[in-house]
Amino acid sequence: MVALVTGFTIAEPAFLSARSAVFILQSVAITGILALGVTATLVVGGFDLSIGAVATSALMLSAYTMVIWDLGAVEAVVFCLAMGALVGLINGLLIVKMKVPDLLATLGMMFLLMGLQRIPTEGNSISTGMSLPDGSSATGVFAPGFLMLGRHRLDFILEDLIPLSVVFLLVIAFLVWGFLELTRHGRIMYAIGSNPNAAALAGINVARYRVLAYVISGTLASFGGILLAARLGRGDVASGNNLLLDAVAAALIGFAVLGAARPNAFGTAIGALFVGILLQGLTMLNAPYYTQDFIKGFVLVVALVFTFALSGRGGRALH
Amino acid sequence: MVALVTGFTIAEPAFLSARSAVFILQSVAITGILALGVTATLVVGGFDLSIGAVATSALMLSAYTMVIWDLGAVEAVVFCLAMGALVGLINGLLIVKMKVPDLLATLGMMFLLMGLQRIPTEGNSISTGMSLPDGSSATGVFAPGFLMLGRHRLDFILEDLIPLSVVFLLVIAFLVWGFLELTRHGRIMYAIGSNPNAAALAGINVARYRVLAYVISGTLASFGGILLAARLGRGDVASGNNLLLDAVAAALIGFAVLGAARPNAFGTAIGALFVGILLQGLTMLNAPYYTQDFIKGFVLVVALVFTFALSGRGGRALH
Amino acid sequence: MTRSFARNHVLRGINLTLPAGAITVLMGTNGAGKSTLVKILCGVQGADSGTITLDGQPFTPASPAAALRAGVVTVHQSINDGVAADLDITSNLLLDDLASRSGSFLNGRKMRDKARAIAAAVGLKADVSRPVRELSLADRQLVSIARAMSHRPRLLILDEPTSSLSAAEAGQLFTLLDRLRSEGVAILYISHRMSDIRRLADRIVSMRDGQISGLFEGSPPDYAGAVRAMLGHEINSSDIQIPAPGPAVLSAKALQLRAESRPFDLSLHENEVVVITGLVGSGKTELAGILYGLRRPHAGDLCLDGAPYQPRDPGEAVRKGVCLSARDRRMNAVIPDFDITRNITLPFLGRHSGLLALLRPGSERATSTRMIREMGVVCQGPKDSILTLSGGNQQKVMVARWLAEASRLLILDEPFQGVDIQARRDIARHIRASAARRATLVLCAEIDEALEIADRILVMSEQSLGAGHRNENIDLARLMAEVTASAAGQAA
Amino acid sequence: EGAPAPFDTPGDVKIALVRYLSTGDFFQAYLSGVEKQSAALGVNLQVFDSRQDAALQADMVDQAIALGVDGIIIQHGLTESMKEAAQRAVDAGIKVVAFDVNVENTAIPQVEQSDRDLARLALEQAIRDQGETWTAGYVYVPGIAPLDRRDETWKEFKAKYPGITEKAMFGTMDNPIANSVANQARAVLTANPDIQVIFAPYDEFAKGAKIAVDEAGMSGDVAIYSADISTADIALMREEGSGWKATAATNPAVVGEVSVRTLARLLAGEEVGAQVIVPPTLITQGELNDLNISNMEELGAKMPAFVHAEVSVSPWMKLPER
Ligand SMILES: Nc1ncnc2c1ncn2[C@@H]1O[C@H](COP(=O)(O)OP(=O)(O)OP(=O)(O)O)[C@@H](O)[C@H]1O
Ligand SMILES: Nc1ncnc2c1ncn2[C@@H]1O[C@H](COP(=O)(O)OP(=O)(O)OP(=O)(O)O)[C@@H](O)[C@H]1O
Ligand SMILES: [Mg+2]
Ligand SMILES: [Mg+2]
Repeated sequence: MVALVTGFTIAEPAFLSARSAVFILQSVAITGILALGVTATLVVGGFDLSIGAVATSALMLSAYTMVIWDLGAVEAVVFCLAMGALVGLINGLLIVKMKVPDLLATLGMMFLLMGLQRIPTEGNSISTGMSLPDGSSATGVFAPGFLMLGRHRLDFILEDLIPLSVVFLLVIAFLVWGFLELTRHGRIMYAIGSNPNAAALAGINVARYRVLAYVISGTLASFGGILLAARLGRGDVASGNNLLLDAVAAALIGFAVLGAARPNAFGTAIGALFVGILLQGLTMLNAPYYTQDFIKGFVLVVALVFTFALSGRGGRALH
Repeated sequence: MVALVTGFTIAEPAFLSARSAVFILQSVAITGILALGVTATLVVGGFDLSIGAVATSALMLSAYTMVIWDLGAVEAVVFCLAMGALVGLINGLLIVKMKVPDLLATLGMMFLLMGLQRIPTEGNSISTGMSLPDGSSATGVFAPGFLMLGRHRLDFILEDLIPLSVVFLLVIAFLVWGFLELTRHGRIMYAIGSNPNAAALAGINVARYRVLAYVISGTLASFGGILLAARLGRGDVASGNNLLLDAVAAALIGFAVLGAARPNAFGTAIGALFVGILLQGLTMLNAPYYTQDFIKGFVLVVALVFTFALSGRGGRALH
Repeated sequence: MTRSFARNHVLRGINLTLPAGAITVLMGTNGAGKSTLVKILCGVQGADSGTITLDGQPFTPASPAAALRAGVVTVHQSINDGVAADLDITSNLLLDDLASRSGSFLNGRKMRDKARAIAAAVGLKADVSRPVRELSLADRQLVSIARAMSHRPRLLILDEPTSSLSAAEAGQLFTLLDRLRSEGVAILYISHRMSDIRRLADRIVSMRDGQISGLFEGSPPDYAGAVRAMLGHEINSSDIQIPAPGPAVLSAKALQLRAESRPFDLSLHENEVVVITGLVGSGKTELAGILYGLRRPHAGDLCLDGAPYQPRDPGEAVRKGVCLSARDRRMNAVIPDFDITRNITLPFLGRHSGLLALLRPGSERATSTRMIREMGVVCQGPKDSILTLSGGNQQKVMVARWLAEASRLLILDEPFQGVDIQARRDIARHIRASAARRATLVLCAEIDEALEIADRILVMSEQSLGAGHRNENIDLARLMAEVTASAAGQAA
Repeated sequence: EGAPAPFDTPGDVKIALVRYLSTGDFFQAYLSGVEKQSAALGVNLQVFDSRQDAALQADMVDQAIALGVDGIIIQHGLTESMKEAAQRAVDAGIKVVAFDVNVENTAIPQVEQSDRDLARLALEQAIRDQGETWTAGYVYVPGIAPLDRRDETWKEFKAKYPGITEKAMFGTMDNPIANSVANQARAVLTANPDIQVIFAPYDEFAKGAKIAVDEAGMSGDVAIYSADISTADIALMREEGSGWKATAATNPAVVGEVSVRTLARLLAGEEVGAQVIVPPTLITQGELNDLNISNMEELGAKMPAFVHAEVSVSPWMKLPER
């Protein structure tokens, strides 16, 4: 990563500035938060494919709450987080109680949400003034407090330097890291990921912790969706297409960070940052979008080979 | 599934006709073939996220071969299959030799290919008459033999009834099924998926079979790409994400078919068919696309719950 | 108490009392229902009918956590159910503690201190911050035992705890059990090993076909009677007739397993069953690995039927007729998704397939029915899923896998792991009976077991082989001395 | 020679293109137009590609501001997310032009390809060919701004010509779009064999519809009208017996050129007005066949209206070579 930063700085001096660093953080804030959720499910040996859809559902729901029901920022945030937690709960119960394999359950949930989020508006984006089925037009607006979540910047050294979303990313990354590494709940979740049988026999309520992991993942995804909505200022149905893949990439790269060879929050944050730096640097160098994909893939593969082959650690297979 | 067919037939009598059945098969031919490849990797306990990108790369490569290099159908097919096999081989070696976890390796490969396939044409689609960097325009055309692969129809009872792509799907499904269920190699692959350690100690070359699974997956994905190219008649830049998701959905639904609770080719074919019937039926009934996603997800979840919860089989977790 | 799985009535009216301050040994044939009984006592499964009382109070544990809270602590039969391999030893030793404690934050130093104390109590020497993944099987077993011991249990249940421990560690375990007994803990000890039972038992309960078939108290309890009650008949004696060995199949010259170990020679003959015994960690499995192409020796040459033999991988070894039935069946042998037939035919699928590698189900079925009959596997049929078999029967299937086809050299690493006395005799008899046209090498840590099968016994210590003993009027004391002498040497 | 400041030293002028959409021929052609016109003017172009991530697109505007560019072209995006970012750029003294996105800012002229005109031209041709009474299939995915604008025109036409019955509406953005739409269209045609016209106001949709019509063996019975054009589309329209009758299109490369020229005029201090509209051209199957046009170059050569729009041109400007 140091090599990356140096390289880009030489090629484009503007790369290394406080503002540039903040851009990078801001651009990875949303994927980073989603990736931290995925990490929680990876830790208990699961996987959550529905996060992208949860985020876009939260985006639509918050817009619906404010624009069509004409409610405030607090309600919008509460509804979205509740929706995310509920989806996570359903995912968890499907997996734990109904014994549906994790990839299957969350894939189903993904399709379900992708459809569901468009039904209330018949596939239209939500924005102030849109016409409603009853012929009137929507009068609600995005609450300024809500928009601040995604747009407000704090003064820090430079004026207007640090966007709130970056603060959220850092706080959440720190919380998730602390939860997984420092509390007994986190340790128990790692034990479940490593050997669910042994964990159950040691008196751990495995089902409850697995559900918890999906609830965390769903809630964080919906929070990501809230930030997205706050930045867009409208319920745009097409946004958020790449969220899932980028979040998964970040979480998986996180595996490899520091030779941990296991899912971990610190690694995930670094993984998200890594992808962010790469893409920002390439953009500054005027690389067209397709070379960005190529280089992202290439660097990912090379990094992986270095981590896994050269460190000689097989790492556990993903589950 | 019987219920589905009956339901749609009542709502829309045109649903139940030989032609309707055939075009459902045709619409699932490409995802079905991809899904069969995924199944091969699922069987050895792996996963291939790169299939969508392999398919779109094959689409671009075949167009490049015929339109820009002005070569024939045979070369195009050979190049594409070789490319698919090569990508599968690299995936396999990354996973087996470099010990990179499967999801990670194939995710990296996916990004890499998504970029790579666009570099030669700088992100443009390929079609006859397109202008080349040297200023001339491309003179090659899609060979009629190549287009036939995606468009030709065989007479069977009715004239022009069965498209070649459907024949390919059926033949490939049958071959993959036979390979996995009836041959020694398939048996060995299931053993590896169930307990790779034990398989290795039984004298099986686990690495070789795992690589083989990825080669099969890559080759089938590239074949799917060939059919796509033949149907579209041009080298379309498109992301293969939806192909990936649909193929994965089909393969995962296949888990549940007949209560097998393990990856199997027959189930995968049924899974692909199921999704196809659902979507075609809904389209005929004029359901908007977002309800299709919703219903796809809903039916998936309900089917899964029935299979896993009610049959009482936990099924093995995905790995 | 009763319990059934579908139409298989596993427990058919069990009445059992476990007094405080005594070790009750539970003996029973494979599949008698011992592990099932344990699972009910510790809250993993429910009973279909019947009641349990603990200290006079009704006791129906709904979950393992509930059982633990009530003071019922269990070490399960399958070692891999005991540890989370990706976590460090500390977390593993405190796993149930983590589950039950209040408060959220971990205190790393305090945890490590506590873990060290627990580990020291059972003589586990590894650094507690190492991941369990890096530990040997024996040490993993010690981790689960240590965790159970740390609990001040009311009732301690041990399901075949010594199946992967050698004498030294087992001795340490026994001392600990003595102490708990004197503290008034009720102990239920399940084992197939006579030596354990002789050392520990205050009472012996025999179990057969899901029923208690005998209770033997008094000191010492009546072993012969207990075995008879367990089997329902007299045990047939194992008298070894040593045949004349045939030509050498495998010979090793100046084989050196590691740089620091002493080179040795080894020659294995047709029609001969050789047992290598020795402490855990003495290098038996390493030797097997070399013969089977899993690793290279440090130095030395191998010859198979007179030709140089340097297998690169197990595949090549099998092709050349060298087969290995690996120890630790759950990890290294059982294919959990397969039925019995498919588990048996796996290594020799080439024999059961014809044109285009197509399998011939008839041929597979014939082989598996033959092997099930010959090995006496207790099951409903060849299509049973392997996981529904009891441990001992799974083990029979794993051995049957390699006996199903002829081989030049058959290596069996701990083939009797978790197998009851009768089954052990059956397997041994079958191995001996089929040994004429190959060389057979058996690795086992238990001398009792060695005596039941061997023509010749070799002792391994510190990755090197000592002299051989013909299995005729063996001087047991000397043999034991050789085995433990090396332990002294190791300690020095 | 004679160029106003800052174009007397064009090498010092830096402009940025901030894109929302990039995958696909239209966007690629647009980019090439931007690149060619920038090169002709001799200015430095920096391309930011947000790949349909509206939040990122706003960041990229900030990034361009931080890089100290002189002008910014915003290509597509969402009003709500771009409004503030665009305002920040204007506040920083940067000239901004928006293409196909309304950023609600009087200082920012809008370049438009007039989606309503596109749809109107195609539908008028349909009325000319098919009369005022027909049954239609309509391909539409709501929530995508240009399609929504084209949809408005379709609704007007349905109101104006009550003889038009919409039998089915379908559409999807699942990639590859043509393939997914073809699957849907097959189902629709099976259920409604009486459909005479498919209105597919986006060439990927039209391509999918054409595949389905061919596969159903209905090319003689169903006429397709669309918007947008590419070399591959020309080939499809000219196929023997093709049902794809007409399309209305602006040349995306021309739109790109116009965007850059508009920005250049702003930088040179000229007045450009609030809206710069690039007029579309109707292209029919008959014209393509009569003029024997087989790719975009020939289309430009033989239908000059298509290759250059006399919009936003100042005398001092160099135009890209052709
Ligand atoms: N989940 C299950 N489903 C069906 N049958 C089962 C299941 N678990 C155990 N059994 C059956 O219950 C019987 C008793 O098994 P159990 O594991 O209790 O035997 P055991 O006495 O512990 O034998 P061993 O000495 O081999 O460990 C066996 O016949 C076994 O096949
Ligand atoms: N290649 C190696 N290098 C260093 N140490 C090794 C190597 N292979 C094994 N060991 C260690 O050497 C010891 C001997 O292992 P081995 O499994 O061969 O013993 P064993 O006599 O077969 O005992 P057991 O009764 O457990 O089978 C073990 O502690 C093992 O962890
Ligand atoms: Mg047992
Ligand atoms: Mg060993």
